[in-house]
Amino acid sequence: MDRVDMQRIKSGEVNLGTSIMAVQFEGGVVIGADSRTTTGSYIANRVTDKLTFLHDRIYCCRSGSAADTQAIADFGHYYLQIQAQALGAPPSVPTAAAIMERMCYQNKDQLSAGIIVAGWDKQNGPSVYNIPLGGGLFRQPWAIGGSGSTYVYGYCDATYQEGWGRDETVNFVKNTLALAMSRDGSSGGCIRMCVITEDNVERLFVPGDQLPRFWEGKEVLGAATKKPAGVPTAAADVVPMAVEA
Amino acid sequence: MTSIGTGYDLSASTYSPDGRIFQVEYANKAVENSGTAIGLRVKDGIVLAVEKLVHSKLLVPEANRRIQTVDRHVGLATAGLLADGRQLANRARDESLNYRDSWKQPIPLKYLADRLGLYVQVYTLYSSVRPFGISTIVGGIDENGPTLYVIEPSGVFFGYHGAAVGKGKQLAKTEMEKLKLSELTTRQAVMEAARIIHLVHDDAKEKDFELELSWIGDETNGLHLPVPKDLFEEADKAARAALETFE
Amino acid sequence: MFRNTYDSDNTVFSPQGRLHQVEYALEAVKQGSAAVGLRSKTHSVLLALKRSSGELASYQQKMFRIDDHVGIAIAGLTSDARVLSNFMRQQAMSSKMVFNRPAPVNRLVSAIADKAQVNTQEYGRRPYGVGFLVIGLDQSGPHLYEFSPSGNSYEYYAMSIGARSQSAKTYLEKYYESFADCSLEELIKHGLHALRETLQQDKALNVNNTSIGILGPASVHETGIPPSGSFRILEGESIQPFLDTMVPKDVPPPAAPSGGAADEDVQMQE
Amino acid sequence: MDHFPTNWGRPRNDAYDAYGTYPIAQRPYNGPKDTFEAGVQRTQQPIVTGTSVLALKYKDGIMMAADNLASYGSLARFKDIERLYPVGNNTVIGAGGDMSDFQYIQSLLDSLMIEEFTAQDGHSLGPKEIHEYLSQVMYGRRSKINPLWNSLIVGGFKDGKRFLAYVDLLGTTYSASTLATGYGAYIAQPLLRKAIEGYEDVLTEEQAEKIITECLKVLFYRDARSLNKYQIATITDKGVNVSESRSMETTWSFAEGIRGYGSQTQ
Repeated sequence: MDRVDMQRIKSGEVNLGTSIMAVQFEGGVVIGADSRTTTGSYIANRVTDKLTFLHDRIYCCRSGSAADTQAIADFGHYYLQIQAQALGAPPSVPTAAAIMERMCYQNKDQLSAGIIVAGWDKQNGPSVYNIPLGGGLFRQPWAIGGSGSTYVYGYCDATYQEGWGRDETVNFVKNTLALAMSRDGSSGGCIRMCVITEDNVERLFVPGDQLPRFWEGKEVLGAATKKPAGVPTAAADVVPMAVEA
Repeated sequence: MTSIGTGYDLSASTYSPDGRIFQVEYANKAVENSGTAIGLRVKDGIVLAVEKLVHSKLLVPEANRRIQTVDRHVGLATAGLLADGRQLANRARDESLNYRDSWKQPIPLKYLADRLGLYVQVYTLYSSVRPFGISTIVGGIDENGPTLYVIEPSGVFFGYHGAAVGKGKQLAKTEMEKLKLSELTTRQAVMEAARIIHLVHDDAKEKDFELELSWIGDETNGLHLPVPKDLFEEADKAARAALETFE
Repeated sequence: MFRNTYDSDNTVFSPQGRLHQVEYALEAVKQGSAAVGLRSKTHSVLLALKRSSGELASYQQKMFRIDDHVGIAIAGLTSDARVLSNFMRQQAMSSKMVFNRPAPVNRLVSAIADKAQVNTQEYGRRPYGVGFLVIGLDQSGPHLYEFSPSGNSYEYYAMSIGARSQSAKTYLEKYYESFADCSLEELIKHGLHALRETLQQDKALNVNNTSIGILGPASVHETGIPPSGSFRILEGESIQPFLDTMVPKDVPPPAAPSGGAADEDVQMQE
Repeated sequence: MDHFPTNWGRPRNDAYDAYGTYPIAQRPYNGPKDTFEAGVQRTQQPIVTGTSVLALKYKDGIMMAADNLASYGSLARFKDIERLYPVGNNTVIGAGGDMSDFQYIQSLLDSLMIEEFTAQDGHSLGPKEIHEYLSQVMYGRRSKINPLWNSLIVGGFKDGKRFLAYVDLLGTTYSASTLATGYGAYIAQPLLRKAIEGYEDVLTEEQAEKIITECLKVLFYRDARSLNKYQIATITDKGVNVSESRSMETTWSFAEGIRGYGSQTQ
């Protein structure tokens, strides 16, 4: 029998070209994701849920191959159920992240998966772990991932501050994802968020037509800056760039 | 024991007509013939102590340890067949390392005791093996604080504040019940453990013995370590003195 | 046929919690000729009595080199000893390969003890029928261990195993406190004296029936030994100077009758 | 040794991706084309990577340094990772290359040290033993065509002796009184050699620290995957000490008056 050409299958795979994010705050974590799933440039699903349940207070955000990350999340969910049974207590976020990392690392040649694990547990409170492509476990106060994230590192660096409460954190996640989605063709649709605290997991949803809007060219800036036609530009308006003092 | 010679006691895979597994009960005999081991779980730590019977004066003191280390934060003491104790300790080390590899965390004591209980139980099922001839005390500090378990030859395990196995079990338990264990510091518990071991040792019947002590607590940075020499000697001396007033 | 109901195999506890098969295996060790081990602050030595099955046969091998820093003397089933000593050699080599470190001696001994324990708990295998005295030199100085088929191992200042080893033990217990500061020659002399205690009435130690294993710097009677003092086995004429140091016993042993029955040696059935 | 871990163990091809700006996962393959490519199992490539590690011998022991950056292609993705890892009380390993593989090596060594601890027999693994072990692991993995994509420096001090040695993804090992991995092998190593060789037994900790920070500074100026945030480790008879993260002073003011690229003056 002919062998299956894995490379060919992989290249036609459904990918979560994605913007995902998780941020910890005093009482919990906020995780968020866009809702676009693509095969090449075709949007296979415009309302995807990339925020995946691992245990009662532990979720992950998935980016990369949909099939790979779903399989990893399913295994993670399974292991954590066993772990919870064996210990008679809810598993901790670092153990959840460790088991997800182990799968990503040990099968790095077969998988394309970038996962953020976040949640709340008794020992550590809120925490966020980033597992990039190929494995490795990195704890961070905030983490972003997926193809869209590369466009918003600067925004996050400039904006994030320690000591935020729930609402400020939700806003940060919402704005960051909106910015990423607006610049990354592989991200888009709606924003889904979860606020995970000791008490509960609260789902938040921002429809695709109500996303925060930022500078998008003249349409937003309006006609106000438009100069009347035929009037030559006043030389006095133009300030030459200061090159030296 | 009435069923000796009836043939129902020759294999771990055989029940007697009244539903007992005699091989497991005989394994307990091996435990009862051996030097006493105790474990104390106190406010901020764990102390393990062993009455190590010295069968020859040619033995190098302190070289032949009977308390073993399973992981940084876990100690293990057995009473019974020494070689079985080593075997189970090796298994415990494997369990502990496996847990660490999977979860990147130190193994919780309850989980370790559970795994060891399962392992020991398997040896009570088949005629091709015999049960473990040991009772095992595992103690350590995990995220729930100091924890102490005893695993018996049948595979059952219980958590304890104060545990004793081996020859002097009863007397040791009586002594431990007099203590307010949850109020003691680990340092105080070392003194008590030494005293109890000296107390349960039967000078008249037994050969010489060597006291062995280990502890886990804030003073050891959460590591399972032998009790340092100065404290050991202090505890040993106090125990001997207490023994004289006791008698 | 059996001595009692509970001694047919090693997966059976007696009602007293004893393992008869294991105890019988310990008896197999006593069938072998004696070996003695001692240690000082600087040296560890082994001495053993070799048997020969007849005038036309060579003497048995009682000592094995495991590594530069470890040697053993055996009593009991020689073929079991060969299996276990090969295992020790592999462990020692693996320590050198993986860590570039001579294997810690206690771990080598524990490794075979753990191996032997399995044979006391599972059906279908008998316990090993051999005991070892192991000497070693590592970071923590010279050592002497005893390994036995029960899966136990202990560290001693001095020890003896094999036939009539109790007599040697009695000697060692009398003098062991002085061993620590002994010179190598004195240590060997004590060893020979202890070994002599295990002889039958009509026998004496000679260059043919005695082996000496040494770890530590060279003796005045040795040449060509590297300063590291790696393990070597002395046999034949090279042990004469050591035999000469022995103090005759109060009662001189009677001359050995010629053509006496050869010692039987315990061997595995074919 | 190439500065880009991606290219380690591969022939160099400057025609493609000369500046390493592709996301690493899409980095062009620089090796020869293999007609039977589809039938050949491809091995991994480094993804999240660390750059240089520097190490030297000085009077009291060993000093090592590495910055806190883990890059993702040209993206400076993690700015707070530690690439100097203490193993026991006498050894530090420093790693460049793939950080997930480095974390795996850390867990290997953790298990090993726990095994050693549980023996409780007074024997412990020192830098010499750990280096030998790592070289066996690295060589073993490269022989399975599945290397751990790192270059490692093992520094230590035990029984009054300094130890400093290198091992990489191929299992290559060597030892010298100064060592550097990655870009540091080109830029820092000559500086280190000049400053250290012959003075190993007289240099004080202060002098050594000055030399090593100077080298880090040059690397920060010239290595596009470096960060001005780093740690220094010392291993001496007092044990292991890995410093807090710190940053060094850099000089830029001279650039203010520079005009154009040739004859331009304003």
